[in-house]
Amino acid sequence: MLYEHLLSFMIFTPVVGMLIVALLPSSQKNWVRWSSLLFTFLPLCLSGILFLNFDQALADMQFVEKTSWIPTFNIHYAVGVDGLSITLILLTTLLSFLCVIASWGIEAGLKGYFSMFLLLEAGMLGIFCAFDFFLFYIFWELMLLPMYFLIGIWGGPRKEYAAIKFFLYTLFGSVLMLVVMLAFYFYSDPHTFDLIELSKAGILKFNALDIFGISLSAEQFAKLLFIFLFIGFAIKVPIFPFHTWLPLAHVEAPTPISVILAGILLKMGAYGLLRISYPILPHETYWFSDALAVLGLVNIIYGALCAMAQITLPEAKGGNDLKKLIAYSSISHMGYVLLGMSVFTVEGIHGAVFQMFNHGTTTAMLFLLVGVIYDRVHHRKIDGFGGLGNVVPIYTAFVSLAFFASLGLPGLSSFISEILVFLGSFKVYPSLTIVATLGIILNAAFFLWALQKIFLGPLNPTYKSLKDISARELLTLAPLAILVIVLGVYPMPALDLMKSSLDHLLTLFQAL
Amino acid sequence: MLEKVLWLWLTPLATAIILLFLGKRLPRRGDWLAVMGLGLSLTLSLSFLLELFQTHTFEWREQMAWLSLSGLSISFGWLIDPITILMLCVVTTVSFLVHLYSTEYLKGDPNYARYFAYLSFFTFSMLGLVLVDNLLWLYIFWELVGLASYLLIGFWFEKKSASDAAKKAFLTTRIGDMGFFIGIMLIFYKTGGLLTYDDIFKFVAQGQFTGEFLGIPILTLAGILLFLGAMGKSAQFPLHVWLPDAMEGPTPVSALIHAATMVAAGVYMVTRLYVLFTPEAQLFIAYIGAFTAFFAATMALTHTDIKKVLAYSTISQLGYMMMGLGVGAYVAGFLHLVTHAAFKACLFLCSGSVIHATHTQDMREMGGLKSKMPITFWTMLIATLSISGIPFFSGFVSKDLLLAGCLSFVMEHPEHLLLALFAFITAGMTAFYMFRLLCMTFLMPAKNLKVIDHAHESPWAMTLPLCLLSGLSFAIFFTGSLDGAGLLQVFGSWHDWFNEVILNPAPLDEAHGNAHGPAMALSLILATGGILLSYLFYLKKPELPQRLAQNTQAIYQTLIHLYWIDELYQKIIIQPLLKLNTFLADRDNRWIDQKLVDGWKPLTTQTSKGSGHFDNIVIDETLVDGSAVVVSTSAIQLRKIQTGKVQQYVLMAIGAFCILLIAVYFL
Amino acid sequence: MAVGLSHFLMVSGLLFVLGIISMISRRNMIGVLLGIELIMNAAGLNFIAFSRYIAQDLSGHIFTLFILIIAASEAVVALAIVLRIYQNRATISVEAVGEMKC
Amino acid sequence: MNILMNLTLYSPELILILTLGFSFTIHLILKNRVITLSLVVFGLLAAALDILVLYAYPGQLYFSSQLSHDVFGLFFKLLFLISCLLTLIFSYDSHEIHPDRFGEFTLLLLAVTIGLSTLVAASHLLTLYLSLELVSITSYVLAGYRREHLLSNEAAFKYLLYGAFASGTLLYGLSLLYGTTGNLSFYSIHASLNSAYIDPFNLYAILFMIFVGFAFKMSAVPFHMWAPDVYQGSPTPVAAFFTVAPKIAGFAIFIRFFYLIFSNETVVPGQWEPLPYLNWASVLALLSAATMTLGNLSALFQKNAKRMLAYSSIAHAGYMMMGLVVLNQTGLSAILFYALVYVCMNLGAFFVVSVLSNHFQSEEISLFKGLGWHSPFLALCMTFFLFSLTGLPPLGGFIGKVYLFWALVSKELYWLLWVGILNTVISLYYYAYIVKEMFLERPSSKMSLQVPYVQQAILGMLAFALIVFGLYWEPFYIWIQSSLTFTIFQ
Repeated sequence: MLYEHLLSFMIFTPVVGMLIVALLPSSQKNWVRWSSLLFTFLPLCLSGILFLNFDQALADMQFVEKTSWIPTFNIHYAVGVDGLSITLILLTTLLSFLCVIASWGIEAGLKGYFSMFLLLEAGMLGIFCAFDFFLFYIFWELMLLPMYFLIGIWGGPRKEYAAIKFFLYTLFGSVLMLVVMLAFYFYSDPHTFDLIELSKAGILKFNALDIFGISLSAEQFAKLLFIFLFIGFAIKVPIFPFHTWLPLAHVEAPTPISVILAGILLKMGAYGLLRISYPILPHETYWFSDALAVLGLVNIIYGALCAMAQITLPEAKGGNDLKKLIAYSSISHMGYVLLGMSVFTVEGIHGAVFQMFNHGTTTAMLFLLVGVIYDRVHHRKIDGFGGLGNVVPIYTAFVSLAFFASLGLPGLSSFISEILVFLGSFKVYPSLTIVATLGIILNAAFFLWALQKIFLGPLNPTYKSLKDISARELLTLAPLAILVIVLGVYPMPALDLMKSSLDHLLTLFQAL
Repeated sequence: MLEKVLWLWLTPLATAIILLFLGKRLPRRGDWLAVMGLGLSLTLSLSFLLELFQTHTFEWREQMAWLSLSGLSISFGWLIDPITILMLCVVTTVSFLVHLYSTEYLKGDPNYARYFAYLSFFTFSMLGLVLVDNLLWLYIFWELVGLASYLLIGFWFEKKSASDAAKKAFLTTRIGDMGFFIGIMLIFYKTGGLLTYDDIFKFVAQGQFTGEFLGIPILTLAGILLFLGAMGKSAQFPLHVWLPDAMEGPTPVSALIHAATMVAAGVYMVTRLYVLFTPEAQLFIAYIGAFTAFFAATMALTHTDIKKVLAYSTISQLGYMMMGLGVGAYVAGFLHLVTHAAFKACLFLCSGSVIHATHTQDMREMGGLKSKMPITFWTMLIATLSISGIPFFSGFVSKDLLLAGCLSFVMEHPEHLLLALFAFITAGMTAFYMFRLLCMTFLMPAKNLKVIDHAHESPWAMTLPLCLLSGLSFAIFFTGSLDGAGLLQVFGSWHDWFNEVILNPAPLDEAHGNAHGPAMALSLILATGGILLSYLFYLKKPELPQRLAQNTQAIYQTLIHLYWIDELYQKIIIQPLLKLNTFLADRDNRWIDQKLVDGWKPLTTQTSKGSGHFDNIVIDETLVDGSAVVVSTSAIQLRKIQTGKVQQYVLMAIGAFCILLIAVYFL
Repeated sequence: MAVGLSHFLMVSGLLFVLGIISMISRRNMIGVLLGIELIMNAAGLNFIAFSRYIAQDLSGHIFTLFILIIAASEAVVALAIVLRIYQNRATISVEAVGEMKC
Repeated sequence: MNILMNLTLYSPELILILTLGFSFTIHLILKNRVITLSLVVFGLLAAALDILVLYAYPGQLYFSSQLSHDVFGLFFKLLFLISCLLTLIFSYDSHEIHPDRFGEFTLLLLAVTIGLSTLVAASHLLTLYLSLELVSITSYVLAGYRREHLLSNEAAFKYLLYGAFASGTLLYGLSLLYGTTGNLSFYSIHASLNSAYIDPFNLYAILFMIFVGFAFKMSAVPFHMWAPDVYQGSPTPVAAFFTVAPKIAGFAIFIRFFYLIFSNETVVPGQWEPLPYLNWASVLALLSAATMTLGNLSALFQKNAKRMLAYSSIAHAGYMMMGLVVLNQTGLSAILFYALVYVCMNLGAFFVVSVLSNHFQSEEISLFKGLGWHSPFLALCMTFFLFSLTGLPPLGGFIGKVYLFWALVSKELYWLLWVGILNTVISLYYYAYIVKEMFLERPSSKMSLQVPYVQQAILGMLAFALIVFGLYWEPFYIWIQSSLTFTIFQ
């Protein structure tokens, strides 16, 4: 029973939790907190069981549950897990659990907050488990609503703008995805939403047709669909021209939500590309790979430069915000993922998926850390600190660890993934990769600069008696720190999980 | 064997971790733990050295799987051969002595335990760098020593200059590291996924490493790229700017990291990967090295900060080593690394001792310390003699070999005369500025009595390392005989193997022998000249330098300002970069965000109007500007057809009806 | 000249157009209502004519009867509404009702 | 066919007529709203039950082929009954409906419902016209129900004038159709259209004239202009009813009329083709695009919630018209499904406005500010309605749109799909704006909204229905697919 429906249990436990939390009296704040903790802990345990029972040698979906849902439309409730998704599932359950701990201090609208949070977790887990496109889409959107409220209600001063922007952007992306979904269904024979069925050769056959008076051949139409799908996912990643929602949303969201946003939501775009675009439209993916590589490069460099500008720009011009710096650095780091994905080499793709995981852990740490300091001093101005290193040594140590992990210091997990990405992409795009390595320097530059501004130099007397990290905060940070270090020294536990599936994915491209 | 290696290597890591977490609770904050740990490492490395002396050959390797994907496997492996053993000894010796020295030097510092943790961590990383057998791991430890250097330079981070220096060091070396990394990628790509030294060497030896990129043979390119890493780490021109600034760190750190070990990692790397460097790449190395040697020496001439002078001297000496490697005298280059480690560490520690006593780094404040600090003076004198290349001292042995190598190379390729010119002039300058330093610090009459008054000899924990290191500055330890053959024998087996794999073994030995005599003579003359000159300038006629400076104001200012290189970098790299950032971020906010992509901005502002945040002007402006114009303007315009007059509605309906009809008619 | 279908149709078309014109041009509500009546009667005329000439049965006539009934009831409701407007605004100008717009 | 059978097949309407008369009389006598309401509710439920019973009867024509009995009509009749029932419950304590005149109100509303029910069953031009006028004329009165209220007067007058114009044009078109074919029954007209050649332009002219009448009911551009003003001026529950029932009836009669008269069923089951020389699908596509775009754009910056929802309902008409463009079973069942969902979400949204309007005597959007903090349940329901209107999963509106889009994809009409998608995105903005006001803003003052439990329950049920439609719509879709059978005259 448990093993057969493991994934369903995992996805729907938070939903049950949401209902329970919603029914608790709002005066019992601690009950709400503890039950939320429980209902994020249970999925964590379930994902642990999943991890232990996961067969690394299999490339296909495991723990599959597939039952007919809407027979007239051939929609299935189909969930399963493979090497591509398992790391992200683990990341999701872990971060959700940690974020509940990090949300302990929230007072206003506690019940609503945790209900939304649990719904969000269910949505995220659903996305990573679903392999029916329709189900995937439902979860994809399901996650949007709680996110909107979480940013919009519990966010910072410009929360409304941030929330609506996030919402509009993502909705725009997802309606494009909807078109592609319907087109896949229509052009597949037999009609199906099953991603695995769709990826089989010969199922999808496109026709030539006219759109707006422009006649498209079948191949061009497939490319058009790919681009639609790509934009849908690109907005989530976010890829360069579609990124402007991100700094704002990250900055305005409350800390735990920023963590989820950066740690998990950004991965969904890349995951979607790998799960849907790659296997189903391999030729189009291949056709697009040059552009993807360039976009990856742009993300890397552009994100890094914008992050650096956070240090140089005064506050009035929208700079000087630590959280924004981290947000932009996320853009830069997701660039590595894109770069790795754009080359169909073993190193590249493993690097990309591993980078997704690593970015999840490091950036989660970063946002949690910003939250820690924000809780104490109620601002995030990079200029507003100075010399905290001796006042809050443990905090400093964690920040340094997170910063160094983000800038790809060897021995920490991001390094492995970045190096894999580079080794992979160098084979295909040597010159481009060389330019991309600039990103490493730029990343180092702004992270170190920020580190210096905040922790080094003469002590700002205002913060003479700043409190160091509390036990609860330590609890949220330590697991991530351990992951960062352990996987940095020995990455195989994570890479082993994804190996078979990614190799299988690559076989699709070997003939191209 | 593996256990021994692991003990040797991981003990410093273990102590680092223990000190980091528990340091504050241990008695004496755990410094003894660090010292003892290093002692263990030192003992083990010395035992390897002993074994090496007995057997003359030593080779041990061990590999374990680390990262394996289908079609790609990167292993972690150790490789111990004579060169490794020597490096191990250098690192552990200096590190041990520096640990010991630091127990006094940093006494009472609030972050005493952390200091030792960093120091041990550095030692661990440096040992790792030396021990590993593959390029990727070399890069990993390469970066980790960089991190340790960052942490230690910025140890007194409350000083802004220190934190600036730390950042600068990390970033500057990282620029070089990018070259290194690209080189690794290139090799990885060309060899089809090989990263282990041996595999790559074999691949190269089989002549498979071919191809061109932009007209440059790939192998040369790879060599130059790898060397870029060495340029960063070993502070070669033009990436040398970080090293003088790095003197902001505690002096023992400067001795360990920025004189003896880490900065020599570049030299080690080039030596280790010597097979990969084609003659063209070697020439590049030689020129960079020679120029750096000369260039840094000139800057050392005028500086008055005792540590900075030593820093420039370090850069200069590293340039020497590089030049040696470039001209094919790799044994000499590497030997110079070893001897330099000893005397330069000694010099730094001496300067540390002086600073500890006088609380200043400005040599103009010092003088007359000889009587106050005799041990420091004598040890420093020995080290200075050694670096100046005076016979019977270690510096003489290695430098002589280097210069001979250079000379023989130039004799063979006269078009590269510049190399020899740089090398020999530098030799003279080295002697001059080192003695200048010695004179200004110890021998000249005291200038600032306050400084002198409370100066005193340092305690034993500081002087003992001085004595040991100055002892190691005697030639005897490196040669066994005066011609330096003793150590060369150690290299024997390695040497032969080297010659086998190098495609065109440079038949240096013979030419080397010929060049030996003239080189020795010339260098001795120059060194003596330099010493005498400094004697003249600083003891005989102390007003001379002043006058000279005034007469050659242009040169003097250039030197004082270090050729304005920092300013240049600021102007051409950093400022444009910052401008670009600002521009992009602004663009991100303004253009893309508000105008291009953010079609929704006007909508949002429009609604915010309700909440009273934005006034009409803002809305109008954004409405007119953004691409959202399409949506929001048309929205507002479209609404106007709803006039409220029902008869107009009907009229419009009739109009639309007619239009439809006409449209259909013409279809 | 015999009166044929086309004549009926012309008259009805004319009535329809006149009805529309009076509907959209009169400022007085009663005038507008008259326009409505014209339109309906135009259609009624059509029905009768078609019934006579095309269908050759009584269905069109019956339809016209119903149209008359509807027209009457519509007029009742319309007058009631106009009356209400007059009571509230003391005017029956069409211009008076135009508050809701955009 | 005997008279008894005719009456049986017309029994739901008869029940409504009886209810109408009885309840009005009782109200005149007793002046007790509770009793009147319960009587009407009872009558409506009985009618609904009757409809369920009628499902057992095979499709046939009755009343001398004036009306047709088929599941298609029954489906819509059920929707109208539900709309009417809910509207009545919410108008019970609406401040806009004077208690003393509640009897009149029920009378009018029931009359409209009867008209609508007859309309969707009409298979003869005369019934079509009569029932349409029954709906229209009573609607004018309903719109002007608040006699003393200026806007209500205005709404009534505008409705009347525009309605008269539309039905006049329709009538003229019907007369021409009659003249062209010599018949009044749909089936005969179809037969004669198929047998004889008619100049397509003439046919187009006739078609458009008739279309004016239907488009007026559907509030499709360019015949939509009355809608915002009328909806805004009418009492809120009435507006809720107007945006739902007549609009859907417009679609229903459009489908029946055009499919029975202007198209042929092809060999592929569930697939129709327009008459060979008519290509009104592309015209409809244009109008559909125009309708939704105009509706959404106009709704963007509205301050009045009712007016905003009015425009949004125009946009939704545009969405549903996408289904009309696609001439097959897929497109039509998409419309029907959307209609089903639309009833729930649009009524729900209007009812929430109505509840607020009862409390504040106004319908400004700013009243929603902080609703989520003092009346979470109301706000939550509203959120469901609004997000469903936007078309977000897992709510019914999403599935409705998916079916509409799917219909377009299956016809490869990508440009229209593209328009639909852009509109969806635009519409999010104003829907989410209300959500933002409800949750993201804090209430300006402490207050509590008292909402009767019945109304709460209804709102909750509507919201729940939307979730059901969004998560397990299979049975409903099957029901709808089977509802797409028209009686074919032999």
